[in-house]
Amino acid sequence: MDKPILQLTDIRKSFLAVRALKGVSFDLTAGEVHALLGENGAGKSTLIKVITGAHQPDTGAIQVNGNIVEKLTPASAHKLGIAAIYQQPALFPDLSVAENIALSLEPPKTFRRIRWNARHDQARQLLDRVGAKIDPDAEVRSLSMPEQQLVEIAKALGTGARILIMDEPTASLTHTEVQLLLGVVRDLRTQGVGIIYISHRLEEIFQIADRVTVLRDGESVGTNPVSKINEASLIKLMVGREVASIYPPSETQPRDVVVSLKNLGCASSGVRGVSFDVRAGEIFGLAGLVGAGRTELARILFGITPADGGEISLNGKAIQIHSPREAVEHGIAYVPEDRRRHGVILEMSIAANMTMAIHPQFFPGAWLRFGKEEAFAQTYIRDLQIKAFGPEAPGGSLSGGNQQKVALARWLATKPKVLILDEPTQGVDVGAKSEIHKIIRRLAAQGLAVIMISSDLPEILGMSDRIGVMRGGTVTGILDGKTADPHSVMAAALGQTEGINA
Amino acid sequence: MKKYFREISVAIALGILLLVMAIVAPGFYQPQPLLSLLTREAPTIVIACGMALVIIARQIDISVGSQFAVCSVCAGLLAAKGWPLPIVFLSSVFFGVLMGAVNGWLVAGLKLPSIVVTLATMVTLRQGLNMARQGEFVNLPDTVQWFGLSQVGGQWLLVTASVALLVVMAFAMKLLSAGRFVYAVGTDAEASRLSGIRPQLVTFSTFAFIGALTGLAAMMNIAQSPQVQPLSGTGLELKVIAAVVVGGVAISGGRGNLWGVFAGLLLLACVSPALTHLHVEAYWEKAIQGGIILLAVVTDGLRTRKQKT
Amino acid sequence: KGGADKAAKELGVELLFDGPTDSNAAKQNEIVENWITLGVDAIAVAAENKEGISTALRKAQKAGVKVLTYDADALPDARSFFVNQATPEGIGYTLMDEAARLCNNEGEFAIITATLTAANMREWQKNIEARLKDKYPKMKLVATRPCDDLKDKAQSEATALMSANPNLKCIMAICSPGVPGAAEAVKQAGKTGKVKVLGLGLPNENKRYVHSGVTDSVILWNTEDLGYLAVYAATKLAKGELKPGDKTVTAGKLGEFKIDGDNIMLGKPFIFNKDNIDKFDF
Amino acid sequence: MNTDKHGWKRILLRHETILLFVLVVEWLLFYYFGTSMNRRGITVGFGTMDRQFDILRHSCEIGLLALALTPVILTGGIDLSIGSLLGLTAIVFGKLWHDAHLSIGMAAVCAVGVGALAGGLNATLITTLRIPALIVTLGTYSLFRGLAEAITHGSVTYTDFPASFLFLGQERWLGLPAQAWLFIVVAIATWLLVHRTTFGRSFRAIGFSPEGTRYAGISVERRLTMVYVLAGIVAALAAIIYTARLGQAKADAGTGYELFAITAVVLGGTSIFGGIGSVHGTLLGVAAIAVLKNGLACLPIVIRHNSAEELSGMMTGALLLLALCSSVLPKILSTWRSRRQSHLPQQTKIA
Ligand SMILES: Nc1ncnc2c1ncn2[C@@H]1O[C@H](COP(=O)(O)OP(=O)(O)OP(=O)(O)O)[C@@H](O)[C@H]1O
Ligand SMILES: Nc1ncnc2c1ncn2[C@@H]1O[C@H](COP(=O)(O)OP(=O)(O)OP(=O)(O)O)[C@@H](O)[C@H]1O
Ligand SMILES: [Mg+2]
Ligand SMILES: [Mg+2]
Repeated sequence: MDKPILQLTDIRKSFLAVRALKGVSFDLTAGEVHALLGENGAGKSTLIKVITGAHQPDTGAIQVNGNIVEKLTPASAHKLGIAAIYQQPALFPDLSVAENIALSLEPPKTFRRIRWNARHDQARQLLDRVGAKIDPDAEVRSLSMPEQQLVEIAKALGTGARILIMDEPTASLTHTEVQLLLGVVRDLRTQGVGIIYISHRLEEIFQIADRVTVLRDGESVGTNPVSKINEASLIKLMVGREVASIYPPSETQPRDVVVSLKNLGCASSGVRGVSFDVRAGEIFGLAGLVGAGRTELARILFGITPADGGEISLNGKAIQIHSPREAVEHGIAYVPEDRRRHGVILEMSIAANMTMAIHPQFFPGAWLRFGKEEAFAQTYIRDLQIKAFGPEAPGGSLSGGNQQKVALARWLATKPKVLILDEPTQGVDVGAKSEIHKIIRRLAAQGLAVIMISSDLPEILGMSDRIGVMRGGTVTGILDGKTADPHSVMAAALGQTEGINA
Repeated sequence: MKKYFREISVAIALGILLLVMAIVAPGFYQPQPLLSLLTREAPTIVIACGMALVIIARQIDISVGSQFAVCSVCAGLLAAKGWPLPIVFLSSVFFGVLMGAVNGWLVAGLKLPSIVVTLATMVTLRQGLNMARQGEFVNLPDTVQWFGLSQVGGQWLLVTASVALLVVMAFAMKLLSAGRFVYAVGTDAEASRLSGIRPQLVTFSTFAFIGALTGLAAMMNIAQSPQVQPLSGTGLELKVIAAVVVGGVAISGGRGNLWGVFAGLLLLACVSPALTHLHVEAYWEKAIQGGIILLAVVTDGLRTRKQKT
Repeated sequence: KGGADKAAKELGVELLFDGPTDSNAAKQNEIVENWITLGVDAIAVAAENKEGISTALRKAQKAGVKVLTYDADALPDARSFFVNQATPEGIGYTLMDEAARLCNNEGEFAIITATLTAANMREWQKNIEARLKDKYPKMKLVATRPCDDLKDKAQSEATALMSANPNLKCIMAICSPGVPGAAEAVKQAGKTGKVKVLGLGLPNENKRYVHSGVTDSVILWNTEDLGYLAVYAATKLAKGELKPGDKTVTAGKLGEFKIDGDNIMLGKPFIFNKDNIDKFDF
Repeated sequence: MNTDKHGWKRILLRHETILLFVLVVEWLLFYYFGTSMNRRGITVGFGTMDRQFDILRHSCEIGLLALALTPVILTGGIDLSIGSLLGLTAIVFGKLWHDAHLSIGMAAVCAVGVGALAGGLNATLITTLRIPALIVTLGTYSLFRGLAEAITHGSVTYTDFPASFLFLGQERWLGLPAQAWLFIVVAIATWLLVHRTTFGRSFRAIGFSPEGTRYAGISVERRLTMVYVLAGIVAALAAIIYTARLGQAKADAGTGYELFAITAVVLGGTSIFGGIGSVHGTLLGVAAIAVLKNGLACLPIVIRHNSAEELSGMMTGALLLLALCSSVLPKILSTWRSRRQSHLPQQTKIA
């Protein structure tokens, strides 16, 4: 093979207590598609951000075209011909599509005249290339998630980069859009562009990648040509053990219906006509592709975006939920998806985080009792095996998995009847993940109705008693957890078959 | 159309005010007083352009009033010493840039909150000036007034210069990359860093720029009368911020444009003389100004709320 | 201030002089209270605010400090003497008389004040209005506008006043930045001579307008003498040479002044105009 | 052992501790340079008890406003209108007493009610319309002052309050200036509210992350309303003691106080972004400013140059900048240090 156009040696990077990268080496040659694979939180996005200069590595060397790059910034990376599509779109919601695209295409010359017509045409062309039907003059704010993703892709294509990084570009795209995109990638490869491609969809990797590097817990566990590896061995590399026995088995028999939704909807969040029941002691999994509306549904149940149609009943009684406070009073708990923004308050101590949802019960008369709180926190730290240097440690000093446990503890403290978990193990390392699974099982056994949203298919399949699959803001199928297989879930999620009922 | 809702509604409010004046008190429309009114507002327009930039970049500068006074007095003293006008002019701008750069360094370099930084520099500069001058006026040589032009010529010069600056800046914000950088940084500093913009440099520049404009405005002010009062510019920051906000620039950054600022500024500037013409007692003025500001932000709030639900 | 310094030098006393840059009663109180604890022997105050300052002054008297007021009086029980150069009547009447003289006793005029809340200006204005009612039935006060002690704002306000009231014959500014501000507005409006400007102010700030005929008269109690007299009286008061009930007091080179009750009379406010303004430099 | 040492170091490096140290140094300097003997052999100047009481008396109103602002800023908000509100409530109080012939007590209760209403107006606009507090209170800053001027036509001053009321502002009670007791009570109440109740906890949480707090089932709207209404009430209390101290109620009462109050709060270590801060820090901030201002006025050089007012203003501004810089200094130092460390191994590798 030819000389690598990009070479990383022994890159390390930590965020506070989290060691995201523990010495990763990686290389990319011109005209190849190098896939990067790993579980959630393995460090893929962090590695990408090191390459684009968004993060400064703690140690390690970066070489581009054989030259060592000392201090890489997004601007200098841009000059070196590195472009990236980030996992979270880095777009400006107040600016138009054409403008967003132009901002990264035009060299950052300060006093340059902007040719709006040219920009418009250029945006039009690029969007056509990825097959997106988007008005270049629309404000990005008004676009849907997949549309924003397409804009990101168009933006990266336009730079004419020699090194193109794509971090889960297809996560929210439909099948045809994905095929179109893969075509574009092949095109670029023949033009000699080096592409780093991240995806959780293994079939895509086999379709287009030349080599694949697997990351696990911030370390590289091997680079292999795709031709010499199969799906099973890839998964084994990712997870570090056989996949089979990691989910604790279900032991309980579901009891009475706790919560029941009838035709629930909320126009502003795009959820409509959702109906299902969840029983005490049951884990109800919610599957679907990103953007299917699962989080939105949870937010309706929790009163953040109150429902404007349909009915929620709890233990047979119809209830209205207008705010999170009311939801909490009804015994509904929600462990949100975005841990760092919603789940825990990073600057506050673990103990304070844990008691936040139970202020009125725990502190009668609103008086804080620090001793009681600390003892309380200690019990949860012990019960959930949270690794922290004490109840006073700020939430931000913990690793993702432990933060998740703190968020969980907060809601367990409310003694809820219904527990909604949104991506409970996203970005959580393997050890903590199975601990969280055990905790969830135990809670269900204690008689909670658990709704578990997850994009991790094995997790859904392994944990759920029943699985609801969502697509386009509504439930398209409810499957039995014991009989469901990846194929049937994906089929429902992609909308290929309708109304499979358990 | 929807995109410019705010600008248009301010313009309509201004239109209504002007219409009411045309019907009720046509005496409002006399060329000379109107020209004088615009001339008096010329420095404010210039500073408002800078303030709009700073606020679009999601910062704020409440020290402009003090900067304005410092520039005025320093330039006045130099002029009184007999320095040639162009040099006085440049040094006024230079002092402004200097003060703006200090603010900018503290905000962008040290990442300190701009509202507190500029609060501190506002107090320090103002009190320093008071200490140095003890309220004494600076008397200027006659050559300074109207930059040596005739009065009407000078007035036209100041008005056209300030409006021209506003127009140029409004187009620059739309047509120059630099303008778009400001919007991008104000919308999302992290995202703009990822697209290769240097947010800190942009922030610093907006502060230095507003300083320069303040220096320019100070010159435009001292050209209007033969004396400089060290107290001048007191309360100017609130006036300018109010105009910018009424004109539809979002205090949370990234949104708004200079046309709206222009309309907002004219609206607020017209209120006081309009009340004089309507023979409303002066003690209502502050309450009415406050009411206009609140009305503007409330309609905005109601509108965004409606959009959300 | 100049006069006060001169007197202090002659008498060999130490003089503290302080005043808030902006007119503010609360600040003045703090200054007086500060002086009390500094242990001064006598305090001479130009009251920013009658009731407000009186509290502090009574406290001073209790602490054995001799108190007199000048320029603007406090409540009578809060001080021993008031150096009365110009009572509010004096100022108000003089201003009104002067305005009437300039307008030939008829026509519209407007007032520019510092802030609507400034107490001494309120007092003057009350007297202006009283005089207006009594003596000048053909004159009309059309508006009172505040300028926040800012010359620039006074200029804007004067411009608006002139265009809103086309028959305006005179602008009376009762705060010192207001006079040059109004004058500049009149000059720019090209109404020099048509709209008369008068007001309270300092000669140096107004010379060029008086010379060019924009401003007609600037009225001021002779501050130099006022300060001189105040310091003399205060010193004598502290030394016990001046007691309540005295009928006269001598103040160095200025000679003897009459005492009317507890008012030490300096005489009428001084009117500067084209003829005499160059003789003063302050 | 190890953690103990760590704890000590933390306390020593705490903003409040440093500020306390600054305050003590400041005080001692003024005591030394600002005290003297006058001709009659009486100690005068900064070092007298009277002086200290004056400082206390003069700081009460701004101190109250600063206390009211502390919870507001802890939630990440700001209230520019409290100075104007002080003026408005002073007028309402004076007018009700003078013109409506209410008793002092009733008038005070009504004034506090108006303060609460005004705070409620701020809160409603901020929470229901989601308008930034800075903008809302910029509007009400003009509005409240304007109303005060409109009610009085700018010129009416309410005076001749009964001596029993003036006692509150001008006399001593149990050895301290009477209004200081009110200040102390409010200070203790605020301290307890912020540091010892779940309310204070949620203010901080809102300051750190309003969304996160909402997701914890806490009603952010209610907490914010509480904070702004309390600020309004405390502003009204400040208006009452202001009136009692000066013996008059006038529309310009409290002009510019909001800036002093904000300065004191920020100087006291409360982050303008919310979440971080303390009531005792605010009290130290108020004290530091008051001592600086009064102390400078006792220094002979300053007196001779007649610039105590300006100089203290300038130094307060400078102190504020210094406090801000000191808060980021450790961060800058540590990133600088870590950058150096991270560069070293990299270079050796290349070599
Ligand atoms: N800014 C940050 N601050 C603190 N921790 C972070 C930050 N960014 C990432 N991390 C942590 O670093 C680890 C690696 O995260 P990264 O986003 O690189 O994973 P990933 O492999 O891209 O996962 P995914 O498949 O979910 O995108 C995670 O534990 C994450 O919580
Ligand atoms: N605040 C919002 N305003 C408008 N649309 C939104 C908003 N948040 C999400 N959406 C849109 O609603 C749809 C559902 O998003 P949601 O986050 O509920 O998906 P999800 O199935 O939970 O996916 P994820 O796997 O990310 O949790 C998406 O199309 C998204 O673009
Ligand atoms: Mg990632
Ligand atoms: Mg989701």
